[in-house]
Amino acid sequence: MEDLKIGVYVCNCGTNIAKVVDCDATIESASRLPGVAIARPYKYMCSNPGQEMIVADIREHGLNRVVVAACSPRMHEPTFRKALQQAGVNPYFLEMANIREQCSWVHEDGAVATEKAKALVKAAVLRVARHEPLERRSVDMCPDLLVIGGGIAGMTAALDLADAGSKIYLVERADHLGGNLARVDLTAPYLDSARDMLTDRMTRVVEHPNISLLLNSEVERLEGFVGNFQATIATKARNGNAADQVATVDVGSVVVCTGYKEFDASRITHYGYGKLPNVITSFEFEKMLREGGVETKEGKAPQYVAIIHCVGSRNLEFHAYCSRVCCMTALKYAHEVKSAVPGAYVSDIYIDMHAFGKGHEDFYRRSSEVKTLFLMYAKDDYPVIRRADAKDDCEMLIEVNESLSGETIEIPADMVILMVGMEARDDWADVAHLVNISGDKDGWFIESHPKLDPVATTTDGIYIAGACQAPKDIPDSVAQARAAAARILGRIAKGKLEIDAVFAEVDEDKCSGCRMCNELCPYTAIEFDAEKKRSHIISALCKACGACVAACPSGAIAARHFTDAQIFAQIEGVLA
Amino acid sequence: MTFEPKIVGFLCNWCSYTGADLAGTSRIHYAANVRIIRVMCSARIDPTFVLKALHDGADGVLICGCHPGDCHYSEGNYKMMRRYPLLKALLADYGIEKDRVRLEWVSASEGQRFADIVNDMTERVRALGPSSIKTALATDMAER
Amino acid sequence: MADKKLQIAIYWGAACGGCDVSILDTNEFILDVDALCDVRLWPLAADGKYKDVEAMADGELDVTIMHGAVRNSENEHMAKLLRQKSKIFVAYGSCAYMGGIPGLANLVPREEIFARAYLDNPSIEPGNRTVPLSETTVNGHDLEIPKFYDRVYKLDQVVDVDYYVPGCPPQPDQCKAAILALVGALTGTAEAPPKGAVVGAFDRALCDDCQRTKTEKKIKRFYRPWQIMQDPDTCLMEQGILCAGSATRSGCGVRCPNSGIPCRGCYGPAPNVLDQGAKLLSAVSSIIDSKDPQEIDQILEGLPDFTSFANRYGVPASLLQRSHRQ
Amino acid sequence: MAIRANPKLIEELETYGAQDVSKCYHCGNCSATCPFSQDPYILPRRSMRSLQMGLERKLEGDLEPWLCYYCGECSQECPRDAEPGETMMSLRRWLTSRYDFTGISKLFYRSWRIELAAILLVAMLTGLGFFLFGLSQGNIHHYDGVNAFLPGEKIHFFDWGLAIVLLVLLLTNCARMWWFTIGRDKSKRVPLTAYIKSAYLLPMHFMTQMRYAKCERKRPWVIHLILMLSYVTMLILIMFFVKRMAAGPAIDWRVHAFGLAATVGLLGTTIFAVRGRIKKTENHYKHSHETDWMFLILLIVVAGTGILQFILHRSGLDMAANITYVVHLMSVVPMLGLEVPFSKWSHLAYRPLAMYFAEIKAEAARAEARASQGVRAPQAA
Amino acid sequence: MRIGVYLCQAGIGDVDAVNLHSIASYAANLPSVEVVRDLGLLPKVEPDAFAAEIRAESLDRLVIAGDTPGFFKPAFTRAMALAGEDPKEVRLASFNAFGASSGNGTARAKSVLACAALGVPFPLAAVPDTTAVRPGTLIVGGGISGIQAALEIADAGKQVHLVERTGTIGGHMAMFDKTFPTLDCAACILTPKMVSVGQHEMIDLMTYSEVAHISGSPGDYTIKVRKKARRVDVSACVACNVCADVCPQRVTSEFDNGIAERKAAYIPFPQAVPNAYLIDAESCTYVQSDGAKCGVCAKKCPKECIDLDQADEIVELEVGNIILATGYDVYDATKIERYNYGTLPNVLTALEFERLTNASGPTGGKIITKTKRVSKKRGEEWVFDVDEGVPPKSVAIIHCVGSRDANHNAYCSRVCCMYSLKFAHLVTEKLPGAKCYEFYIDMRAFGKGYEEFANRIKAEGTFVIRGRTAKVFAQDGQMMIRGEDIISDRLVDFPVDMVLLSVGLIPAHGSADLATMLGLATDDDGWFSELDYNASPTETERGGVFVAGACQAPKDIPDTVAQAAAVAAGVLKSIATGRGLNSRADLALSDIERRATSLVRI
Repeated sequence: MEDLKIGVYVCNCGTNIAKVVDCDATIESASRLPGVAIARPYKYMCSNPGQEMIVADIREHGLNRVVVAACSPRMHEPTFRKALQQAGVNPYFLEMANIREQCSWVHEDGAVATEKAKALVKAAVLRVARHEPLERRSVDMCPDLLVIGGGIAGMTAALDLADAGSKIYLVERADHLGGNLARVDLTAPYLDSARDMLTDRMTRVVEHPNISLLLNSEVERLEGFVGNFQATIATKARNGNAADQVATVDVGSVVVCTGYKEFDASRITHYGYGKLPNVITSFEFEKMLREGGVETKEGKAPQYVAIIHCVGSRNLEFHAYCSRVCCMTALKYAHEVKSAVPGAYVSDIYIDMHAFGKGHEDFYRRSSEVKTLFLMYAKDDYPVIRRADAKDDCEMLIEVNESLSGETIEIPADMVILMVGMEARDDWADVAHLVNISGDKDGWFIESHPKLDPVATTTDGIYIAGACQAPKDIPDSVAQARAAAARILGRIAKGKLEIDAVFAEVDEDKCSGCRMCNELCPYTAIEFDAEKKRSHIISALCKACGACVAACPSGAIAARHFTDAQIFAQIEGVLA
Repeated sequence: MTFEPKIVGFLCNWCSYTGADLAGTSRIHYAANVRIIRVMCSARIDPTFVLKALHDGADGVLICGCHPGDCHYSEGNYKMMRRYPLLKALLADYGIEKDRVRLEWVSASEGQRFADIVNDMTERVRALGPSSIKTALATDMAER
Repeated sequence: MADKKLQIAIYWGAACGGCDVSILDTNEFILDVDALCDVRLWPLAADGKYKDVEAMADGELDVTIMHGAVRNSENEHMAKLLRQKSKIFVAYGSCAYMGGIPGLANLVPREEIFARAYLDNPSIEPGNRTVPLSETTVNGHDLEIPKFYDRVYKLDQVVDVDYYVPGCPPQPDQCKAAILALVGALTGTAEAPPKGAVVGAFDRALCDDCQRTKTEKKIKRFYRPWQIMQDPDTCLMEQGILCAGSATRSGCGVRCPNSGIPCRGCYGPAPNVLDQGAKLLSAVSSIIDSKDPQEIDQILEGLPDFTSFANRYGVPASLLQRSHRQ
Repeated sequence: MAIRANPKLIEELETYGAQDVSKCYHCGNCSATCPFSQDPYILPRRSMRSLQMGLERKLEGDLEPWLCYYCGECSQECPRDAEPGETMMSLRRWLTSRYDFTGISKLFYRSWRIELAAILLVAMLTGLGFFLFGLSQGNIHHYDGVNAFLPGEKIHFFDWGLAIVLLVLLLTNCARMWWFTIGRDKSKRVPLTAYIKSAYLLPMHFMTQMRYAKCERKRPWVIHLILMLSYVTMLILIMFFVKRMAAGPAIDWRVHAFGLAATVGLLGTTIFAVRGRIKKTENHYKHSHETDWMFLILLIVVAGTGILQFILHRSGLDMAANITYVVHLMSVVPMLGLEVPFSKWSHLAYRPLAMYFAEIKAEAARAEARASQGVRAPQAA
Repeated sequence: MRIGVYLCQAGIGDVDAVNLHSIASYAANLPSVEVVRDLGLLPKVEPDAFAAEIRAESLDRLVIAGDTPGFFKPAFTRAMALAGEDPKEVRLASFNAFGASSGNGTARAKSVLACAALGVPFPLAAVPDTTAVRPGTLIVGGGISGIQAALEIADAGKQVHLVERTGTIGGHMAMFDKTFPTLDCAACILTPKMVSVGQHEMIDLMTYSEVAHISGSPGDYTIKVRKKARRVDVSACVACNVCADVCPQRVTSEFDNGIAERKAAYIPFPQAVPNAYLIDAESCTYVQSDGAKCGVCAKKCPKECIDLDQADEIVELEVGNIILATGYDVYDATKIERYNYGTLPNVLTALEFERLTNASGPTGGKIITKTKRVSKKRGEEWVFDVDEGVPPKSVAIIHCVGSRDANHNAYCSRVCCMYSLKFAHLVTEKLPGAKCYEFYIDMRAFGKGYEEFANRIKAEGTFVIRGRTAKVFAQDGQMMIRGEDIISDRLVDFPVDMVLLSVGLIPAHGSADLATMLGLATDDDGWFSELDYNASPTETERGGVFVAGACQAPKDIPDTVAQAAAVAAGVLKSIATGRGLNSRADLALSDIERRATSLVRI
């Protein structure tokens, strides 16, 4: 190894630093540190002349490490790294000492601040001496995409990327596209045709040259990592005799759009679903709407129709969460009942009316205007449905502890529509395992960050869209699907997948395969090689948090740019 | 002359270091006793660092991370949260006063809080007096 | 082979003698050693006097194998003396290497140890308040016994050590391997290990050799080995039994975990690890399966003596070395 | 025990003017805005709720509608334009029809045509009667006041007869109101002392309408008070001083001063109201039921013809005065005979009664609370 | 095939936008159309009667056309079923769903109707031609939505011009303390993103700038951006605060929503990006006196980077796509007199409270009430004084302030319930003894983890009262609140020390101008209209123009981030292929007819 030649630069930042910190004294002390070849002050290191000074010194004096004592590295670390690079020195041979935000601006006493600045500079000098040259790397990014689920979210994600030129494998378990939306007649709140919307998408998907549509198919296995997945897809044979087809395809990213399933209404016994013939679920009512058959099982037009919200949602017994779409759908039914059966009376039994989106409140108001009777019940205080007596002019009576009046009310009903909530699909855990992501307690897939990144997951290259992440209405599903598409497009556009130079590595000669670290990585970047009995970090997935590094009991994992040696040096430095 | 303790601060890059920067940009004055070492996440803070700092003569060690739930890496700070009680127990067994090592959650908007913590910690450590570890170990070696 | 036999000494400091036994446990191999070497000092096997050693020329001994920690002035004196007389000085066994079990005493001050041993012990005759002093006068004679130090030192905190052989005790195979390596180096038949090397152990942690099945780890509760029915094929840690294997050098042959006893770390930390206890702490606490501080505390109640477990063999070798209670 | 909801009631109420009640989403804004809202009478949201759900029996027993003076603050602040004020108004109309056992009131409220026909019929009959009497006994060219068509004592007989019929109708309605609001609820025992203790409230509220004064804006109260006082003044004058009123040609200022003042009061306030209803100047003028118009028009005609015949007579235009007088009576009779027992006018009885009943119920509740110690009487939060 | 066309109006869209008469005669001339009837506004359709008509006319397809005809569809579907025809053959021709509300409304309505009669989904037929697209993208608005979109595009290596009106990016989110429902710190999430934007080589950040003019066509827009005179050289400024120190002019801080002051020379907040100061011309003595007075900041600036005479500058950009991410303003609470905002000192709006409770806000995150201060210069004023202010013992939070109210904004602002719950949490957390009341109408906790959050807040002891507060008033010097507690069936009337108004969201000021510049439709409330509510929530009728975030309708942060990322998909797709769609608004009736006819086989 060549001799250390460290250049130390202390920025005055006008007077921002110099007013409090004695920059000359700091320089003087720095110049006596081991390996320091040059120590200089400058008025504004971040200015062009300041940067040029570093470049010139590197060229002239052969500096191989640089310490800049100035503002927060969050401000100008990239600036100075660029300067090093320009001078032909690895940009990671830079260390900054934050003597402005964490020194001159927060301390009044010049002597004390100067001592601290000296210590910080010493720490930086000792640390930089242990820096290693790092290079950003890149891995190939396969532009092709696997979409799991052919509902509205899946089709949307597929179409966006297919239009941009990627090859898409759209895998759908059923024999048709459309998912749950295919069961819907009209969409709230503008009562547009769901069928037209789907026909539009389906036609595009089927006809798109870049989309390979795999119906009756399931993904059996997914291997590899971001940019380089291999997916094994099994397609069921059309007729019983033929064998299932299994194909393996290479894809760079995966979008999981497996959607939801409806809550099983018979689980709530109060509603008599399955026993009372005219208690039906929202999807059964949709079918009536599609087929023009809004009538009771006896074939009569219902005079009284009741709609019960939050069936399986927002309660302690089943699901605590709100299913987000049922309120608007229920309001839609109020209108639709009135249209299909003029003169019918509609009661809408709800907890809170979630009419939050664009046009929703207006739609709610319109439902009121057509004299829908809204009755409020409290969470977990289920209405009870019973058969009416012979003298009553209705089939059923619903008893509600009505919150807005404080009365216990009996509502006549000939037909009751249960607004069944959304549930994670039964096999969510299998899907999660398949693509190496996780689900929350309700089985909804967990996004990488609810605000920073609601479409990505902690496994890089795997995205989630639509209701499999949490209950969602159509526009939100579409937006999320397109957001996933955008992220993938962005990566494809670059061709290669850039990997940050800073990540953690396992030294296989030290790893004992204890697997302490395996569960710690939120990004599932740590793989365990069962044959070698060693853990291994997929650098493309590593985000460099260092959790595994600290936890490795045998010191086999090193964090690039944050090695133990570097931090120990820093500790020694600041304590000097 | 009053005793000026030397405290090593390990701060996570995303919340606490940013919070400390905010204290700076907001010109909040606080004690100069904490010298900050930046790590990407509080999960990177190996208990060895704390022992090493004490061994090397630190009078106190301050660890700061994002508030629980706020971690840039989802759950890194929980790892620190789990290590801390065990580390405290270990330090107690080694006879280290409990105020010498402290874990705090500081968000990127809590410049004032950071300053308050530093001041408070400085005062507490000052009250404890200098850490004897480094000198004691040196004495151990010199005269038995 | 040179005509001259190798001159060796085996001596002990604060030790239990198990290390001596481990050398004997090499069975017939000891005869080969005898054939090759002159054992100049080995209190366990042969008589020997201080003055014999003192009489030796500096470097007269080819190898001194010293086990046991440095607890008192005699230990130190002899360590220094033997070092002076030896070409190669080997710290043998966990006590010499890291302080070992005697090193645990570093967590309490000397006064407390004395109080416990000579004053508060239930087996002490009532009224007997005799505490040993290093210098005393009996019947007009000045008597001197070795001075009991404030703390325990590992060997290299007192003298320069060339090689280390870890283990409590070192396994006979490893002992053999270490002796062979030394002999090889001294006779020029093999390359000498670099100074400061740990011989007779491997570079990876114990889990590497442990046959128990390991999967991803999450701990909801810690158990003492006797508290649960163990699954003999699953990693002890995963069953909630604190095991130091992942933070301990391999070389022992995984004897403890193989018999259902968790590793206590006698082979010392993995290479490049500064503090074995801290590392074990970091690993074990990281895999606790909770995000709730109270629950974490509750889970940690299952580890009431973590410090002495994690540093069982190495308090003097840990970063803090001893209690700093004022 | 669950109460059966009747989703159809809301449709019935539409004909009484409650067009917008279904829009209410129960934010509670109105109740907290209402100056009269006070536990246990929370106006007007609870009534809105009962109406939406069609809790007929409960609504019948409610005093709330009568405790509302329609200042309109609620409607103005209503975020859904559900017109709570107008709903209360409609409920008053509905209650009026409920209290009325004859069913006439219901007919009137639900069909303005029937009401108009009834008014016209009574007017025509009155006119015809006078005409026939006049033809046989009187002289159209000579104004003789009360004696022009009927002998004075006979017209008084007619007056009093009408008054008794009215009183009987009104009293039976009031009794029904009592039954619905107090009597029917067997669970609550009301001690007789409560009735006596609170009796003073009846005349007090009747005369002062002091409750109305609690509205934030005082003008509606002033207008209403003037109208009411004018009306009562006129009633007293007619009932007791009709001879001196009608005599002439000199002006008996001791009587006429009151008469003129009352006329000015009546005309002024009714014209203000008509103008207001056309221009929708006040909250409570924004919605006008047909019965409101008929009532106002009748009142204006009554007052207008009254003063006109006075002026004509004093000007010596006796024939014109006589004709005007007939027209006057043609409007007075339907007004008193139809409006008072069957329509809007009846509220002059119901409102003070409601306040009286409210106090009785409160008193009863307090008594009950005292009886069962430890249970506290309902109090405002 | 025999088709019946029925015109029905639901009265939602702009009724005058289309000529129904002309549409009816157009429909009559469409192939196979046998019956055309105008049923008028809100028709009462009796399925039985209609079934008879269907039978009589032997119709086998019905087209219901008009504004939001879906309202009537179930009746027609039922009629078809009763008549024994295929109920699926009821086709909707929704004029306003497909942009027939403005300009060429009648022609658009006809094309929608034609598609329905042919049985072809309109979006499938109405696909504009593609056109070449420039690689650059303009993003208007530097809030979280603009930042997210910018990063998505720039990270793909494509040029972005981010234009922000104020001196820093960050938008409203930068003002927040915590974000619901995870209660993570807004700055922790946002500032790294802001820094990334500031340092990104593919992002040309133009703060303190406004879009002055837009011309061109899809894929090739020319933008004139007015870079307002910042008077501080951004690249040179090191944010040393000297200018602000010496500046004599104090004005209220916009960033702190008026609860604190700033100087005329200022930085919006310490973590601003770019991290540079600016001079507010409105309040600068030098600028206002035409250079006659003051100017001290320029003299004192150690970097000499202040040019008080700097003038606005117009910069021209050429871009292919435009993303509107202009966000929102909050409703002016003074318009609601009964809450006495502006007269009672401790009635605060949501944003004021955000700053009050923010750890980096004027009180350092301490929740205190205002203190009266009397000075000669400014008379009596109420200010937050950290030393003298006392924490409130009770805090009432009023939901739906200016929202869900026909007298103000009829729409729901979507975020208030959740942020109100967050406030309640912050109050109970920071002031353990204080009582906290939430007055709500419907608790709209609809998102992932929201309901659980609402449950938690209740468990923490906040009194959650269903009923909107009617008024806030002062009685004998004590602030009082009056409302109805509907669930407990009683009126509540009690003293509180602080009232927080959960003000609703309104379109950002100036967004109407942008809409005009771009010929973009807005809804009745002023939010930008998306191309298709369900299918294309981020595109617009104008090719190459996208909407992201709250400027399309109120949205919370997760939804905004998702939508902002979604916008990037449209942009990146067009840049990747070099071709983008033209405006659907420009499609002619004949084009759509032709394409629809060719698609009939579907």
